[in-house]
Amino acid sequence: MSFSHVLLQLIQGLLAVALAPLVLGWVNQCRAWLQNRSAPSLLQPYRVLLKLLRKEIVLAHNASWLLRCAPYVVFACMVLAACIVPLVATDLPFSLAADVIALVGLFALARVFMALAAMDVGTAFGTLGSRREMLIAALAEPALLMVFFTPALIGHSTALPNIVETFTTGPLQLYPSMAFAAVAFIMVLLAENARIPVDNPSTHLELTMVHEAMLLEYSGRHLALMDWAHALKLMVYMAIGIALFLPWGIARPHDWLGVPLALIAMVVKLMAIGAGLALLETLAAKMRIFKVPEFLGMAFMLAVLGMLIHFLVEA
Amino acid sequence: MFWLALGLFGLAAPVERGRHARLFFSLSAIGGVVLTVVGLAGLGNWPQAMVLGLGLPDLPFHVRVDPLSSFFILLLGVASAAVSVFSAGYFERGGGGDIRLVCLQYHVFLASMVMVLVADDAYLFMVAWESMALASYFLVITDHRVAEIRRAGFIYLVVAHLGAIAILLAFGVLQLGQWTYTFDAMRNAPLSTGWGAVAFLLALIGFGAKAGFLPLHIWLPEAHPAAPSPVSALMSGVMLKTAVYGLLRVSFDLLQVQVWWWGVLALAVGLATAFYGAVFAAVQTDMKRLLAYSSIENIGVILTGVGLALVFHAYAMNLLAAVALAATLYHCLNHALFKTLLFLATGAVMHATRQRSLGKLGGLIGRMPWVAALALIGTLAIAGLPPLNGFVSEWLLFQSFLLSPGLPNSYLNMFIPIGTALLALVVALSGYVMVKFFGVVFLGLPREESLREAHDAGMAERVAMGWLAAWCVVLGLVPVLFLRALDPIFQLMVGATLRDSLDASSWMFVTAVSPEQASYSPIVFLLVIVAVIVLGGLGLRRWFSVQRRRAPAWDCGFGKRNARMQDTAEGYGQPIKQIFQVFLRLDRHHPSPFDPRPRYHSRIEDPIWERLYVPVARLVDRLSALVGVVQHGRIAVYLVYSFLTLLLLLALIL
Amino acid sequence: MTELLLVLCLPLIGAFTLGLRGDRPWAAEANASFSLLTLLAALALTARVMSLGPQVVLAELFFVDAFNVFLVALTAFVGFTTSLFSRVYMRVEQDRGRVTVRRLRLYHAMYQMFMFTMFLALLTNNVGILWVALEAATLATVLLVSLYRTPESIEAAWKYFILCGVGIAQALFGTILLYVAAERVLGAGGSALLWTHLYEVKDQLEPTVLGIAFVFLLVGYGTKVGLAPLHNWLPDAHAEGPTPISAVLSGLLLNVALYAVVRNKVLVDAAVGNHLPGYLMMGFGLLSVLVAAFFLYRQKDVKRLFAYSSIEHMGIATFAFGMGGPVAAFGGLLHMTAHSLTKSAIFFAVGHAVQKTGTQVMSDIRGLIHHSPAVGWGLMIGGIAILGIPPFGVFASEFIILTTAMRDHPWAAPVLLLGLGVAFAAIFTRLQAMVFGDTTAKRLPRPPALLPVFVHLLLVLVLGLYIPPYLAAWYRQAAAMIG
Amino acid sequence: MSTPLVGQIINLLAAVLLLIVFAMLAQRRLLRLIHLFALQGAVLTLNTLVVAVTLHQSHLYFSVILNLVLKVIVLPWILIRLVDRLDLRRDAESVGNLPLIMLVAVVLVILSFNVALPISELAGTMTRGTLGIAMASVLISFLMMITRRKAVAQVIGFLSMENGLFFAATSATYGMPMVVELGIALDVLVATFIFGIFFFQIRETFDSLDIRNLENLKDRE
Repeated sequence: MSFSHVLLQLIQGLLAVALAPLVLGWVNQCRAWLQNRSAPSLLQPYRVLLKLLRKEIVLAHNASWLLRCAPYVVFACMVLAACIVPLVATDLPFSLAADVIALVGLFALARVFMALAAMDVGTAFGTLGSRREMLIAALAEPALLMVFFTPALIGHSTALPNIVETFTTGPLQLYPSMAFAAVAFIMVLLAENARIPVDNPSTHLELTMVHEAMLLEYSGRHLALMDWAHALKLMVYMAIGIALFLPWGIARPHDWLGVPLALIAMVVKLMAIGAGLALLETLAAKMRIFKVPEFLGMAFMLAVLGMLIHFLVEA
Repeated sequence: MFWLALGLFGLAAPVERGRHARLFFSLSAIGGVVLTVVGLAGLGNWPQAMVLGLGLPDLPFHVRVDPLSSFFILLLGVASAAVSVFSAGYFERGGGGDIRLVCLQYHVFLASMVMVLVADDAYLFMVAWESMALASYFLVITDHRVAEIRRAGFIYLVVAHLGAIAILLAFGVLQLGQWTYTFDAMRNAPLSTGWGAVAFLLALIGFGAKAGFLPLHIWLPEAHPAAPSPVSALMSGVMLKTAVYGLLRVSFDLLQVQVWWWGVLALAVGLATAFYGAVFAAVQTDMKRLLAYSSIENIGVILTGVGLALVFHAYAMNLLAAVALAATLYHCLNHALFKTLLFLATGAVMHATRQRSLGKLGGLIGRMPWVAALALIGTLAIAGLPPLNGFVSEWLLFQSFLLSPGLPNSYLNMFIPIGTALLALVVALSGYVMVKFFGVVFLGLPREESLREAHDAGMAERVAMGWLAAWCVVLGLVPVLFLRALDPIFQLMVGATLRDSLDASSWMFVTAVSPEQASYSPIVFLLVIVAVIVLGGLGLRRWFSVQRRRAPAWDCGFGKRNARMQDTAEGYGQPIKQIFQVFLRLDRHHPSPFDPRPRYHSRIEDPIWERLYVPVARLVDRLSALVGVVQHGRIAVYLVYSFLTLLLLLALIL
Repeated sequence: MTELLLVLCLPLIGAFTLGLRGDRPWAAEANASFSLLTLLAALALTARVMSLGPQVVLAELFFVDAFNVFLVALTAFVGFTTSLFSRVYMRVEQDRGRVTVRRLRLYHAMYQMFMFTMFLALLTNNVGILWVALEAATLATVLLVSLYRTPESIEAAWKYFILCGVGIAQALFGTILLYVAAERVLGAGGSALLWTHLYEVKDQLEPTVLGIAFVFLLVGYGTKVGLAPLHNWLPDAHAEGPTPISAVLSGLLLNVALYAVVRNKVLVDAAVGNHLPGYLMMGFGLLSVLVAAFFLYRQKDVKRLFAYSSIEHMGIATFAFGMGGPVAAFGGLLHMTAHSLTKSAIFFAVGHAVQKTGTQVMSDIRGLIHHSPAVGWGLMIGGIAILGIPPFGVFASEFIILTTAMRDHPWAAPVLLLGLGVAFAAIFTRLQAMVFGDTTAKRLPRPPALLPVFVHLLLVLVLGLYIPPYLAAWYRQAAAMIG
Repeated sequence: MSTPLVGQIINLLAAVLLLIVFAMLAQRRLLRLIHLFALQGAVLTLNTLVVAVTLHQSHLYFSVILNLVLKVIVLPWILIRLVDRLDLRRDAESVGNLPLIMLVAVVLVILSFNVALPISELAGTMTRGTLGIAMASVLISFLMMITRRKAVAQVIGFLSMENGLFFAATSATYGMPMVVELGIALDVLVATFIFGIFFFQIRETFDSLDIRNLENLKDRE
């Protein structure tokens, strides 16, 4: 593991952390256009973060240390995730530290801390949010795992870099199974990142909110970290999607020239996916919480179908 | 060498008559530590056997320590050390029951578990096995004036005894008549596949009754809440594992050949058990019941691993079998650690609050910071979160699942992945359960006034829980070193070694079979997370210096917020109740809109109890009523019986 | 020789002395001391036999071999401990006015007489005398069953008398047939009924006759063993008689009757060749286990409960002997020993419990361990032992029997599993309720005689963990002889 | 005196015995029953005597005397005394469905003949033909015990069963060895005494000897 690798790793990590709010801003902008509202500027998320960082912190009387630690832990988890997913290049030192399953575990860690923190103060909303979040996650995880199964079968590995390798190297080959997996993945992504139709990120309407309900007790820098982590999570998910389903352009090991190209490719892909996400959110409507199991069950079915098709057609 | 520890238990047992319970418990704690060391040492070196003077004629007690048993001895040692230290404090502050008796039974319990692990012939094994059941039964009914506790104990012992008879019959199949009761003889016994299957099924039933496989689990949620917390900790943490040990011993060691469908059966039962336990744990409102169901779930996960290993081994894919086995054993140890830890935590909470119902607890993180912090580690570990130990075993298990498509059986190739999804669901649900457990007990506002003067646990308790928590962390951070230590077991059981895959990359990285396949490094996780937290924290303090203010929690302007408004355990489980209604037997009664004092109540019951056990009991009732008619009271009728018997036999013989 | 005569004569003398002087206050002690002397004589006898091997004495009238000598020792031992127990027990009954002094005289005399018949049955070399002794045993105990003169006790005694009388009559017929067959080989006269001679020619005896003879013998002696469906006298007699009598009935009489069956089975087996007698015994054994199990499930009276459990265990032993083979026979012998020790201990404990609570109805007996921990634990441990939970002797024998059954006769395993399972649940739920929970027991004027209880249980425990070599040697010889 | 004639005599006596057993089965009056029982004993004795005389079996003489004393004189005497003491002289009972019982008895006779056949073939005695009858009378006495409701009648059935057994012993073999004979006789005697005691106990507890009073101990609610 040479110095250049470490450098690459650092660059990618910082890049991801820096760009995450931008991606969020881009999605919001697209959505505003699609709903022909006048869009906020791309940098709006940064302004919000800055404002929150400057504000004082207000804590409830019975708030415990857990509430205060949670934001840091959650943020750290997301940073780590961003370091692991091959965004621009595959030979990242940290990518050895976790395959997709470990990645899921990492998200789970963040989620559990968030949910616990939400229960800390003991308001009705906090617990409501945490239990809904945990429920959605519980239902999303099997689907996510099935999504990972198909590429893992094709790439004979659960490590993202190797999967990327198998797809990028060698002749271009069409995998119908991957199409199913991709659709399923998008559905899971919507559920996991609190997007419409599962949750509405831009509402504080009590009875519908999930993710926001957990953040009600946060203020100041804690809230900032939480939001930032949330943005990071969305971006990491997108990056996973890219790595699995359209990995072309990610720099191979040891070709330093590929890195800038990879950067450009990444930006393009992220913009495309963001736009697509915004489109989906515009078309779909928020669903009742007890419709979510059906939604995720659908995702699960698609993923299983993908796997079976792989066995029947491609294997 | 392990006689030191065993002797200590054995010696501690009879001398109990004194009232120096504290001394004895700490003695046995030392014994536990010794056992830990012994177990660790025993992992490396090869089997060593010896013969005791006792036993049946021609069948003295054979004793043998091989890597497998020493692994479980290690497990027992770690857990029992903690529990003993804890009990030293717990029972002194009145755990209920006669302390001396409890002390005696407790040590008999420990000693018999050791004997189970080292037994090398069927008779000694059965003796130790049943003494274990008996001792634990007496411990369960320590507080026998309560009717439910007696009922729980009764159910427990009946199930245990039926299981024991099944195991006995399994040994009956394995032995070849003429006193060949030693395990060595059984190993070399030529056994037809059919008989092997019979033996395996009997063993599965017998050990399943003790471990709590579906549908033999019903005693578990009854007995665990009934017992004093340290006892439930031992039962759930260690005793269930002895059943796993027995199953492994029989299916991998004594039975020479495996057939693939055994593994599939075990796999199916395991997944069903795990799922069942997870769902029921999610809807419990009593913290010990919740933990009991979560034990069922974990045992299911372990059995799943055993099943996978069996399938792989049956197809002679020994390396993969080794991976599955590694996951299984690792999860055994993990569960022993964090489940014991959590049960001890509940013990501390019950001592402090005299409450067991989740509906009456809450907000204890302020009152009992130590217990809360240690319990949090246990919670994260059992929820299977990196970088703690629970995640390692789950990761390994998922890896071996992902490797299953290599099997030369296309049905399995397609079905086992779906099983993987079920496992994922279980894992996620266990996360749900644990958030509920910790959140409701320790977070939020205290739901009862009495909780305000709850006191934190004493020194002994803290030490005990700290020891377990430390193991959770260590096993989470350096799994590779530990897996290397386990390697002899794999060589012994499935004739494959994980050495090359473990040595392939540095000690920081776990790999299932090869680094290309997948790798995971908890150390990196921890380091990066800590680094980010520290840097982030410092940076924020450095550039944005803001002051912090305490204020009442935001109540949406409602103004009259109180503790009763926060979600109860019941409410927290409600979505699960809604979604998995088909699996539960719940009678709910909603208040009518005109009810002046509306009350909502719902009760969850185990459908298996209703659908399986009650009918059986009714059947026995009916049969015995039938038989009762025979005892007619009229002497003439009795004479007719013997008359007819005579004639019948005459007819038979002519 | 002398020991043997002592073993036989001491109880007889005891019977007569107590018959004459049994109404004196020292009668109970006299009873105990006679039993003690008998025990010593029996021990001497066993020592002799161990050193010199089997012997035939007194013009071939009596003989001792490995099989009956250990039963003699067992019988003498249980007889002694029971006399110790009955000393206290009957005193309390007397205080309560349930028995008069005259009846006590009868009681003691008949107790010794019963012991005599037991020893006679065990030691005699003559098939006919064996029959006579067993009939006499019935006669000796029947008046004890009706000792309290309550309607129930009289009814129980009557049933006991009639059923066993009829049954034993069948056994006599069987014996006659046996004689018929033997006479042709051994010639007329006494020698044709002597075990020692019969065993020498056992394979020359006429199969068909012996087959028929065995049916009659099995039905006859089986009635006394208490095999279903011939068992109906047993629960009544156990429940209504004085508890010491229940103890000796369960602990000794059943054993001796089974001894008679087994002796004949060996003979017939050799003659008939096919394994028919074995299968008959296995069938009876399994049936008894099942029937007893389901009866256990519906009992309300504590003594009836344990009476049925005796039926169950006799069934197991019969099954074991039916299977045959040295291992199974070993298990059977061990089971006889362990059962008679354990069951008599249980009856001692039950007796005290009943006296403490003043009722035999189990639902009224509660929380024994509060007022009298010793009795409570005695009952609990005894129950655990009899339920076949290690490390007690009953488990050891059941272990051998079950594993062998699983190996040789798998078809029987499910039946045994069902029977044992139901029996376990049935007994244990009552046991728990009686021992634990809140108490209904009262203090008693006299301290209970718990020494016998715990001595027995200790022995059973030892049997489960360590069978001394000489005992094992006995068993093995006996097993080789009958297996 | 030629053997066949003796054989005929013995068979005749055997037939008489069977007849008596049937009569007992049907007999309602208690006193008559006792008389029949005594008669049965007498025939038995006679039969034994014949065998003893013809075959000069010395020990059979002894059992002749034993029979005469015990079964013809003592037992009936005791029974009659009891009946007097319990004043049951006039006592009679209904014996269920008589034709049916008779039918069963006949079936029993056939059965026992067939069971006895193989045995009597190889029994070397000249009296072997009567073994079937002996077994039949045992089984019929059994049947009688089943059908009777009065304690005394039941006991008589029991005793006549003993007679049947004795008859079997003399017919299949020339009597059991002496010791056994003595022992059996002793047992029977004692048994009768104890039965007597029981009559009084039952009488004073239930003030009737009807054993339908003795049906309370049972395992069915």
